[in-house]
Amino acid sequence: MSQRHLLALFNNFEDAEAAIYELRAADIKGFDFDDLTLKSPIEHHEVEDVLGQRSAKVQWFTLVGALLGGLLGFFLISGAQANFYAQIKGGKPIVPFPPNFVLTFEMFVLGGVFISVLGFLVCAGLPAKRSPLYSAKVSEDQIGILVKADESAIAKIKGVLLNHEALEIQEEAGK
Amino acid sequence: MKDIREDIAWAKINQDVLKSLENPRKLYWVILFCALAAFGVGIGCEVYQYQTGLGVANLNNPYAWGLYISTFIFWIGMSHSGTLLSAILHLMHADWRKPIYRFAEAMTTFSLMTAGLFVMVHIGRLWQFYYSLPYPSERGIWPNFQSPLLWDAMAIFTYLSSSILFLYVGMIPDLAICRDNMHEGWRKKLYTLLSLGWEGTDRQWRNFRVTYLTIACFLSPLAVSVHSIVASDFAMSQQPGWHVTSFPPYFVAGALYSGCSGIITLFIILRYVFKFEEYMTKSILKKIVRLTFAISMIWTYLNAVEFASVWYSNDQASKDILIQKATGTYAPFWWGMIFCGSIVPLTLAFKRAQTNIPVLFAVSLLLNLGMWLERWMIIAPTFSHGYYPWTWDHDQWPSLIQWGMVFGSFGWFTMLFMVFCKVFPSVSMYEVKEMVYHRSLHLKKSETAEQGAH
Amino acid sequence: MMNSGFDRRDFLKVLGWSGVAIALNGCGNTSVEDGKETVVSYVETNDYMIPSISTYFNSTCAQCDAGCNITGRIREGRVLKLEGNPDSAINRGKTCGLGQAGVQHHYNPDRVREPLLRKGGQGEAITWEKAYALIAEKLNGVSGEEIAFLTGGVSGHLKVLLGNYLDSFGCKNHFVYEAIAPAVLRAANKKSYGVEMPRFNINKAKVVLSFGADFLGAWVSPVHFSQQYAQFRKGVDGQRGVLIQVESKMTLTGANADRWVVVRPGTEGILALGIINALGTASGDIAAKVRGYDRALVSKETGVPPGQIDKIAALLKLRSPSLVLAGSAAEGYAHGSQNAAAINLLNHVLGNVGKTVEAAAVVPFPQMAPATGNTAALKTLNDGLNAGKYKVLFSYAANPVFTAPGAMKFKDSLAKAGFKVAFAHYLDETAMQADLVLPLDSALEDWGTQVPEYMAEGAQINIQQPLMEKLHANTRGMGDILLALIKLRRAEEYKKFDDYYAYLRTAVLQNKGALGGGVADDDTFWNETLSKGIIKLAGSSHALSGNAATAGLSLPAPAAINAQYPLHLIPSVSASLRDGRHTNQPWLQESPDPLTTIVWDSWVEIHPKKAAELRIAEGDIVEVTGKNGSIKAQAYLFPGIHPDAISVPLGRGHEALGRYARGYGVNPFQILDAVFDKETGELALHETRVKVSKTGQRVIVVKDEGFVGGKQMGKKIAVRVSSDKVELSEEV
Amino acid sequence: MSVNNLLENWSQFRHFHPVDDKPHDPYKWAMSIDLDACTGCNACSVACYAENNLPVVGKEKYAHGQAMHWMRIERYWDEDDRDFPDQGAQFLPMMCQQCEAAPCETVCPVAATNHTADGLNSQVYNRCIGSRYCSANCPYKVRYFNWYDYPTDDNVWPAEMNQQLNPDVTVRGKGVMEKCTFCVQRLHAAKGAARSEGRIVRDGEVQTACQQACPASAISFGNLVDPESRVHKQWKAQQVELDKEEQTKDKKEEGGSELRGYRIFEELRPYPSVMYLERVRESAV
Repeated sequence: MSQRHLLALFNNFEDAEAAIYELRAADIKGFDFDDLTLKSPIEHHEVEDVLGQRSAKVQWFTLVGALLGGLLGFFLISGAQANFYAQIKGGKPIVPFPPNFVLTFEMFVLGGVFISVLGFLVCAGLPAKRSPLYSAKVSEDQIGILVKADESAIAKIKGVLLNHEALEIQEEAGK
Repeated sequence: MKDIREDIAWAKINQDVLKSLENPRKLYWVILFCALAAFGVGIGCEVYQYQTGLGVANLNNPYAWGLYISTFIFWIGMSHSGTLLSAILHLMHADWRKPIYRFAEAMTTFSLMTAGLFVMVHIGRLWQFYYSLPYPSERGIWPNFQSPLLWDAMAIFTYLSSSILFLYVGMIPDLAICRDNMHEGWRKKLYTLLSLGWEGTDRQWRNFRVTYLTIACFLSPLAVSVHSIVASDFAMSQQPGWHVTSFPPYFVAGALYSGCSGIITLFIILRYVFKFEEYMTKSILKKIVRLTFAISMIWTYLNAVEFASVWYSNDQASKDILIQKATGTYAPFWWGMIFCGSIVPLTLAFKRAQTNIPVLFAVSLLLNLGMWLERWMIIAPTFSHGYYPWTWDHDQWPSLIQWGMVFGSFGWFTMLFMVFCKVFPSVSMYEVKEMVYHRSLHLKKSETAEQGAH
Repeated sequence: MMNSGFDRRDFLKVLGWSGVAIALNGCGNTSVEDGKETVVSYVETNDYMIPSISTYFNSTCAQCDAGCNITGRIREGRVLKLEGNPDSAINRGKTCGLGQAGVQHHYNPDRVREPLLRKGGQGEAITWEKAYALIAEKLNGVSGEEIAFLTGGVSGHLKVLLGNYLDSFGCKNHFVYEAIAPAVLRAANKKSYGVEMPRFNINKAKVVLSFGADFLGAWVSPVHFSQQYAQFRKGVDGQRGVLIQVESKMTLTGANADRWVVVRPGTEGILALGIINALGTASGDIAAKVRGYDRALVSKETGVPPGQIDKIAALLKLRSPSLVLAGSAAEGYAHGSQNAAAINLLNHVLGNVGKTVEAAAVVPFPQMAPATGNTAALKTLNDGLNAGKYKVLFSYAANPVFTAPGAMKFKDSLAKAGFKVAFAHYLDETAMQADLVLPLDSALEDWGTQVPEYMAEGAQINIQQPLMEKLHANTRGMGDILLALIKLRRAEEYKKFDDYYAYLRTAVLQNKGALGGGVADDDTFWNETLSKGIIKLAGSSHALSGNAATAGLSLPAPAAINAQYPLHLIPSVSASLRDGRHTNQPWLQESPDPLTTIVWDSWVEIHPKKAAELRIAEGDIVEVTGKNGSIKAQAYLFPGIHPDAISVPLGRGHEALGRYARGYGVNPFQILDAVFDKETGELALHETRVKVSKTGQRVIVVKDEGFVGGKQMGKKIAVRVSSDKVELSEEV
Repeated sequence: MSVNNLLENWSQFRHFHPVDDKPHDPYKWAMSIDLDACTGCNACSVACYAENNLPVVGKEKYAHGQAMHWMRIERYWDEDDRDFPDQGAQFLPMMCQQCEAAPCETVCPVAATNHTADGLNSQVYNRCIGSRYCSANCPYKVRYFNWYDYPTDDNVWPAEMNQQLNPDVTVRGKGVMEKCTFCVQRLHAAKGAARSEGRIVRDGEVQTACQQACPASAISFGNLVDPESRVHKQWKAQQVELDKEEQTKDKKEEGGSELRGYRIFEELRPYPSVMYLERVRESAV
């Protein structure tokens, strides 16, 4: 059965929130609640109460990146020093700790930052294809709710959304 | 005092900020041209120096470093306050930073890029610059990881790339706004490309928040480490006047100090030019000014600590340098540094001065002059008056080539900053919205509480 | 040093053969001269020549007259560096800075490359044939009386050949001129010791009392004396030698003295007599002579405190043998000979003659003995020129236009000579005045023999041989030119010599026996001689005459202060620039003066007290005015000078001599008065009186020392210790 | 593989090389300069110009402090306010002290200056990028930077002059740091020759240019770890030890040690390889 997208715009977050609550409660056939996406001009972390904990995994990237960066830094540097001891520094060991720790720290940060950003792109799914329905109003001041549902469920959903003072509803053209 | 209103329309925020991206006025082009010309002077000096040799800078043995390194430290210092505002204050949930951190962060990036140039023009064989990079080669030659200069290179690379990422990541939602509001053209294409398809979905926002916070966590210690490492260039050496334990905090304080005064300068300029009075309010300015004042006192204190520890130590060579600084050839500059760095900021203690824009503008410029002198006064006295009296030399002054490049660096920085202001929103729109939203929520909550009390 | 695996025998063999090879290549018409090759062909190299392996040839340093033996390092046909020849008794493998710079004389870019004939203000390049023909033409019908031959100090076979050439005209006008030669010393020594140049055993002395003899700097044979000095410092019987230097302007030697005694200019002789008096050991004539010189008077006249005189006398009495040296600073006065005689008398009184002053060995070929230069010869020449006596003048190894005292106006006198021929390496001031300039081979390209004036141990004849092929095709050796000229006169006698090399070889081999050749065959002996670079001879030595006569010794009271020109001008001789002939060697220009550390320029040394009086600060351009003109130079405040004297170094201030010399500094010769020593007729270099005035300009003095000068600022850098606190005999 | 090597030889890489527990073997080049013999005549300095292809920079550049004399002779006066320096001057030849724990080595970003196995402080011209950090950190200020491109400067080595250049020593272009090398080209040649005979260099087989020229033989140079060498004997006689910052002499009362060997700035612990012998002045006058 073919699915269609529907975007509703709300004036404020409370309305959108209420609409989402109702959609979840309504348990409409042909509509999976996970297919609901909230679009907002600023971050509303309250939305997690409504949508449920959709976890962010960026931290794991950060951890791995920072550790790898640090380890790589230390071993790369110490290894390079150990294999290049023709260039001795008088009065210093071939593998000296203090300078290596400084560089290890820098590599730790570098790895952490780079991999975190990578993790962000991966987790947030960026760069992304534009979703089928979008309104520039979302980046201004309105809240958008994008749902994907079976053709059959569309009308019901629309009803719910309109109930909560949706300003405008965009529908994907039928196929 | 007037602050950002909680009832400001979000659409107006978009409108106001996007207006700053509109086609520039004539004056913009004139200033940009001047900046370009100044940068051209620097380029010309560098080309001449590259072809003739570093001798044209009027450096000598042993007076081997000059304004290049001083100005390098100056620009590195400039970069610090951007991070302070964007990362450290972010972690502290200081909301007032939101309207101003974007340009501060840009300032960080561009002053790092300027500082990088000075490393290039300083070295004798620019064409072999890549030797200092740790790339694997068939001969197994690596750079010297023990050298503070290499730590410097590494730290600056890390800092610059992290700052760029931080600036960029934090700008993605705003780029999406730009994309949505631009007519077709190169700008639209650019914003479409850079906004990576941002639509403000809940998933995007969620990961965005975590990432932004994480980078901020990394950036704060990184910024501190960068300037301590620059301090290590000196403190790790054996020279009198440099081999000082308090150098790293002293440098960090100096960096924050010059950065904050740089922010005040740019704040005032942007506020005036883009008519951002509604966003860059005087109450924010007041907060920065107070911060600057606090840092200036820390800097003064660390300065005093340095002098005191030298004075009460048994290190005659360092003592000589201190005396030399205060009474010798460089005394006018050294006292100028004390005046600009420790006396001038006292005006900021007065409430009336804290919001008096012309006064602040003048003071911020003087502070930065003082901080530049500070860097020069670290370099010059030690080179002219080191351990070995036979080689003491107080007669060497920077040549016009050196001054030309210092001058050019300001042109380069101005140019980068001006281009940035016209291409990217210099006020973070989504965060101003957040600020407004949080305020209205707060207001509503207190209203409800009031009602409940009734 | 030697990178090859040769042992010594191979090495010598190679040197011997290479000498021949060089001879064959260097003196024939080689492909180099034809312009086909630049230096050495690698298609057919000599078999001793291996790329990247250096070979070493012995020769003789021509930078000054000391006659140090040198070893040239040659690689790929180029001479790279000069080292001392370890077998030399004179320098024992050592060299001075001046000697090191010999390669810059050779490679100097400003050398004359073609014979030049004056045409208007320009020199036109001509061929040698034309040059010779021109000389022949100019000499045609000119009597020997009308020819003057001016040279610097010459010795060895070149002197013989030159003598023969002059004989061919019946010419007696050979003027041997050296601007700063120790001519007064020679005369005084001749009177005091019976020889002009005895041997001074500094190393055997326990005390050296030197009156202005800069034996570590520019005096007689400085490299030799420096080695003796080092031994003297280590001490005889573990007792370290003590050096006392008496002079008005501190020389390098003075700077190394244990006690530097500043003396009023010109009163050195009085001090010497005062010391004899204080010793109280003299008797007879001498005692009578010095009776008047009591401490009070001597102290008053010389400015040396009485206690100092006593201390010196006590030390000389206590430690024997000692050595007293009379140097140019004491001799540069109208009474210079008297000063030197008084100083030499001290050696007699102390019983040093025969112990530390010994007879030197003499080369048994008097015709090769050095013709020593002096300034009296210049005066005679100048007078002759002014009288219009000379139609043709030859000039070799002398630059009187630069070095003659300004009062002589030598340049104008020179113009009165009919035809002037200069044999020159560079276009110096004198060559610029010549009608014909003949380009010479450098000392590293030429053949020759040299007999040093100061013999270190046994007698020796130094061999000078080419260290590489000629750099410029059209230069000739002085010997070859003389040979060519003499052939024009006495073709029959000299036709058997193809070139000067052949002449030299024949002349040496003729005396093989006397030169220690024994029964060796000619080739072997010749090759060995070349490879050694020195012919050491048993030599004979005249006994010293212990003549301590005081007859005729009379010292004038110090000159009264001249109100118009209150200051003595001391033209100082630097170890590297000497009389200015080497100023075009950039290493020497950039080698800081040891005492002031100034480079590339002249300066006026003034005592800080005097400077304060005249309100002069370092770097002020001051005008030094004497009776014969003035010079302007930067002032340098120098504590080691008598406050009534100023000093300007000689050697700089060239108007010619190439890019490295021209335009740097000033030439104090220009303002020297023409005052002569009454006895010898030598120019009294120190007799010029001047006044100093500020011009108002100021420059930053270009010098090596930093702005705190010679202060150590409380740091332990150059440390000194008192002699009773160390035990030298236990050192390595 | 690098990490393997690192882990296997870990303890070796943590040695404080080379001053404490790893003596140089078989060479440690060192010098001793007798200031009592040194006359300050400058012959060593000129010999250095000749041997090491040092450029003559000319008056103007000298005035700017850009001279390239690897060996400079310093002249000090007594600082006692007397009218005349009646104890003469003091001369001190100063060149790279070839420190064992050289401050310059650790700071070079590209490892262009290093400690060699035979105890020299080497300078790799090809590697140098000219950051001049080494010079900044040198307490003796004996490092000289090529402020201009001297090999292409017509007045430095004009056409004929460049034929004098020593082919064993490179000329240095603009932008690199240089300094006294202890005539490393001569050391290499001598070591090579000795190696081919299966022995080490004997004392006296190799001389530095300054030592060779010095008319007063004030400079001695050789292998400090060779007990037969003059330098070794001198250091031993003066009780100066390479890796100490305080010597016997310093511990004794002023003048009570009868020793006169010292090293400059020992208290900074660079452990220089050049020992100076104090100048002696007669106490009787």
